[in-house]
Amino acid sequence: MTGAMILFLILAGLSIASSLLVIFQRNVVHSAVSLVATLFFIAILFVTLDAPMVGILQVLVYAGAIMVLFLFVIMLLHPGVLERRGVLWWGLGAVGAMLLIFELVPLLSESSWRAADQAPITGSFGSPEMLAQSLFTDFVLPFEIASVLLLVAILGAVVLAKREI
Amino acid sequence: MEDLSFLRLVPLIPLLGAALNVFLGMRLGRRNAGLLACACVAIAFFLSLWAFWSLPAGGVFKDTVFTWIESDPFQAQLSFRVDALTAVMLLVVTGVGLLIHIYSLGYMGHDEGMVRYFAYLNLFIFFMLLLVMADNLLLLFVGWEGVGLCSYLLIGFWYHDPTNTIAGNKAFIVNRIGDFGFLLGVLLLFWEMGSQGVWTVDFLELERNAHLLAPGKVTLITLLLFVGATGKSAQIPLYVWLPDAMQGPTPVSALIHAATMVTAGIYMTARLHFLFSMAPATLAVIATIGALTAFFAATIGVAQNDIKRVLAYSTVSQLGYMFLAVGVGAFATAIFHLFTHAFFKACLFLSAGSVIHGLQGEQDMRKMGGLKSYFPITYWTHLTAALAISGAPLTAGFFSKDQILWQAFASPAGSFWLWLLAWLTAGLTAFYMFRQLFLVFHGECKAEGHVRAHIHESPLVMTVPLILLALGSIVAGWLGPPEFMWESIWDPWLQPVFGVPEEVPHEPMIEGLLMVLTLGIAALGYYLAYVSYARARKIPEILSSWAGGTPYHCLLSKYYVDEIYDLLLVRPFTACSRWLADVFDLGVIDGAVNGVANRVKSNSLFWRQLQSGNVQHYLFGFLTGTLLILAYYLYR
Amino acid sequence: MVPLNYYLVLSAVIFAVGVAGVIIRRNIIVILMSIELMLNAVNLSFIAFARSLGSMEGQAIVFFVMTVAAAEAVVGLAIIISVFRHRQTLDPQEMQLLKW
Amino acid sequence: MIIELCIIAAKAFLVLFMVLNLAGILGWIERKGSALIQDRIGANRASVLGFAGLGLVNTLIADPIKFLTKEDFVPPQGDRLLHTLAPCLALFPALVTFAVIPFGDVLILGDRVINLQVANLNVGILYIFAMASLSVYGIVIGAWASNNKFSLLGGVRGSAQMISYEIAMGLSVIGILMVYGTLELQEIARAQGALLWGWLPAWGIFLQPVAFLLFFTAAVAETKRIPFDLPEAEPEIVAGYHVEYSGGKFLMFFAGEFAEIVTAAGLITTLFFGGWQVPFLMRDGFHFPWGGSVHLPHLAVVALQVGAFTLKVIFFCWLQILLRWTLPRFRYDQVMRLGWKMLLPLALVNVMATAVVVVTLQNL
Repeated sequence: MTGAMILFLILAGLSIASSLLVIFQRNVVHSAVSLVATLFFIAILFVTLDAPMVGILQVLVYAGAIMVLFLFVIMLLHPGVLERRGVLWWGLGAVGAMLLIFELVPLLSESSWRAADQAPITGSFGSPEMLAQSLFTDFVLPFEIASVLLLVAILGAVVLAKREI
Repeated sequence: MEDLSFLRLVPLIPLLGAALNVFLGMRLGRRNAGLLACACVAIAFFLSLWAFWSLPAGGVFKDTVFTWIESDPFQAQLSFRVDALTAVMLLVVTGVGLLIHIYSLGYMGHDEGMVRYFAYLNLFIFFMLLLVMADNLLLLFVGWEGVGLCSYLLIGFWYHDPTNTIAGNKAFIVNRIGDFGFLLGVLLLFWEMGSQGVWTVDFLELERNAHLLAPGKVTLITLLLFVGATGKSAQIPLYVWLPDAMQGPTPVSALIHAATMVTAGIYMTARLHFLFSMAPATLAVIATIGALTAFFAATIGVAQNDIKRVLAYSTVSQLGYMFLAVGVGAFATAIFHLFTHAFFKACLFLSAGSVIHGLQGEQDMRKMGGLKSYFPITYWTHLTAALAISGAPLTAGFFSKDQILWQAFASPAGSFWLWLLAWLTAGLTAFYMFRQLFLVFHGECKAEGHVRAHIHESPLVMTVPLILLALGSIVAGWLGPPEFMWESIWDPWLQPVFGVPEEVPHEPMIEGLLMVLTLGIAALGYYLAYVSYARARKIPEILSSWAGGTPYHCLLSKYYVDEIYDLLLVRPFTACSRWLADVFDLGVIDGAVNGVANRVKSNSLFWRQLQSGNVQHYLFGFLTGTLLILAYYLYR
Repeated sequence: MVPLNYYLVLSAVIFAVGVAGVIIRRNIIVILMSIELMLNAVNLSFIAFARSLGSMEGQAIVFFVMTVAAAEAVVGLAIIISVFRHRQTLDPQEMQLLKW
Repeated sequence: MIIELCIIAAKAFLVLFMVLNLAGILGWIERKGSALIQDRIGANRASVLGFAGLGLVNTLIADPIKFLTKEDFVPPQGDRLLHTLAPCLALFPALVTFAVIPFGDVLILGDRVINLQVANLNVGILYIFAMASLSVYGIVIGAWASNNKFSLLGGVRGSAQMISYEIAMGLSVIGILMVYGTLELQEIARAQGALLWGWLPAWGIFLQPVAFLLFFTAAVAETKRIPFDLPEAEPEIVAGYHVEYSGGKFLMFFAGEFAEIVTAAGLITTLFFGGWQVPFLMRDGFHFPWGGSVHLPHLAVVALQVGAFTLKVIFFCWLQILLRWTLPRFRYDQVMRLGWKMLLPLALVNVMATAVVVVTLQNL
């Protein structure tokens, strides 16, 4: 049991627990807060995997912007009624998810890869410079397309949500 | 054989004119559209003249545009060719066509659809040129169908009147019957040639390899081709469309249904003369049908009252003459009559048109009369053309018709009976032409008052073409006189195409005698017409009530041929179609389609329940599929 | 020294939780959140692979996934707002006009 | 190893101590300052031995006691868990942000080199933005958990305002990043020790004046203080998101706000005013551009640097308080318009212009 392993297990437990909270809490705001926690834990997992830049972006973009938007919408709509819950679908969803886990886990663990940090890396792995290098050379076209996608999303959101344009 | 790349311009310029008129005509205005069409035909005419003048005796010009169909080993070129025969046809089509275009400027000047009219007319010239300049049978067929289309469009030009569109339909459908035979002939020829290892439709190649065909096959092929010719050139039994085609504008009748298109059948047989010469049985059939048609149509023409219908039956009759000439193997003579006929028949139609124009659309001859003083120029041109068609000495018809009669009598394929029919027809021709002349221009004017007030001679733009055509009706014949008068330049000109004709023994005595006999019967016809219609007006009434009026009504009703066709062909066919439409189509075909559709629908009604509109159901389906795929990977 | 498998299994578990959320919940906002959970699970395996292979490409792809997730969330929430405005509900089972 | 951890713990303690105390002091300064501006005495009861100037000490102790002994009230229809969580979420980001702000150059003790910064992250400035973006949760969750329409309105206003100004703030910093070519704040601070044309310190304010204005505006907006205090705007929505808070929880919101002021001041100092740099002070003493030089011992240099940093931070704290009592409050639509239609386009233009200049200079 190394320190890294302990850290991983703690983070894994926390993120699974908080993700379960996301789906099992009847209150939407509680779900959202749990999701923020999950995202935060996953961001820390990113940092432990030598991806500090992506981890920071995870907090900045996901937790800091997207989830705030969710909360904003929840507060804006302020749905008073708690959701109804169907037993049938609850059971189907649970069984389906369990089956998915039981099928995915053997598939993922019988593979030949073993250690997550086996590849030799330089100290700057995962730094902003490295990520930028990758984004602005190999992925420059997807990068530009992503910017267009965001623009379209902004326009679409304005058109959809505004009462009168 | 020489390459001459401007040849393609001859048909293409009228096509361009048609396209311009279709797309821009409304903006150009009616007058400019007409002038544009005339200019296009004029250019085509001068190009044809140039080709004609530069064509050496026996020479052939050729212009290959591109390879149209390529299917190894078969190749069809889109190419034009001009030889002596085509040159003559070119001049007829573009020359007469030009005059009629100019005439139309006046005749159609007040018509709403003038732009459309000139577009059609130019399109017709294009297809006709395609037909006569085609280098192979397929291209000829394209032109053949194209002129049929234009004929249909122009017969039904005033489409507001249902009778016109019905007449157009009739022309088109009757032509389809002929075209079907023609197409079968072409395909059979192609197939038979191909089975001999020669995959071609090119005229030159066909001529070179015609000897490979078995005689029986040739007879069949030529008979089928002749079926096409009877359709297009209005011979028994398919002549019925031509009189109805008179519903179109008169210049159209002159151009398409007298001077050019209807002669396509003659042209085709002349173009394929090498095949027809190989099939004496077919030639006998052609000669018989030609002579019968000539006589038969002339008898109908005697009793008609519509000024244009008389001319229409006259056309059928004259076409019969041409086929008679073809049938006795005298192709050059047939083309000669075609040539002269183009002038005087166009002239007759146009002067009739001039009268109709002046009388504001009146076509019934019984309501005319005494128009000589109102229409001085029209009268004289009509008289000239009538003399020419009747075979008055030294006019065009005199020479060409005489030659046909002589060939029918003297050529090896000819016989006395053929000559007799043709001779009687000559008399009838003179009779009905002068009957028309006297009814229209002599006697008292029987037009209604308000019409009479507006009678006027046609403008220059119409009379000048009339005068030119009248001149042609006289001069055109001087090219090919009988041997004993002066030397013909017609036969030597066409000799390279048709080859040296079989030697018909020249017997000036008999020839002269026949000529005198012909002139005699023509004079008799003239005299009878004069007596009946210019002096004693009783005779027609006596004749028409003779034998209880049966013969007269029989003639007036065109021997009831339309009614017979209707009873024998149209009604059974319609009944059959009706049964197919009402019982077979609705019950079997629609039943099958509807049955399949109903089965699909009832199935869909069940399965579409799956599409509940609930996103979560879909997602669950998605999840199930994913699980199954994963399970496959896990447990395979 | 955490084996790559551990990260992948963790990713699979979080993904399955997201799937369960999408099917179980009757609130369309939570369903959207569950989708974000799934995206994050996938991101986690991308990052783990990137570390394991020593290649930056996995991280670059995560960057794009985040972009797409942001766009998706924005448009999705806008749609939710306009649906709620018309139908006063967030229950996806009541939004089923688009059916046979 | 133990020593390393101790040093880090010591640095963290020092920073937290400074920040929290400064926050407390600022509470008193604000009262006295507002009184000065409004021509009244203000906070005159907490004097020590009749000397009002020492009320500062008094307030530092008395205020927390007062807050903590008050009733902790949770609205009956509210969400108890989230109601408690919210103030923590408000305070936490403000405190951890200071971790990456350098308050001095390296301190050399024997052969041990101590970087005067709690944590040196290579994503430094992004870390600050990430934490700042989390601070919005305190407002939003607190507002929602209170189950009060005024607090809900405040929460909605606050979340929209903070997200909007975060964008302008982030974009205005891009210029600085391009000029100095790094995300690490310590590197940025060091780079500002250079001299332009031999005499002008290469501070951010000189290189990026527009960015400074934008950043300062956005930072004030992020702290939700007048003229941007729409989330709490007393005349309209009573006290906005913390209308239902009292006692210790309110103290946390209160302290969080002042901690944010300190953090903002620290950031402004670091990015635009040289951080711990004293003009012309090198590691071995002063080197003046006009030729003279004064040699100083290492400890003196470090002391000067830390002192300069503290002074600058206090100055910007004071400036923010001055602003709060000088300017009137915006209307909400004006806030949004300023953020989206003024700051954001200006920041974009600034980024473009900076990029052009940087590329041009590189190619010279």
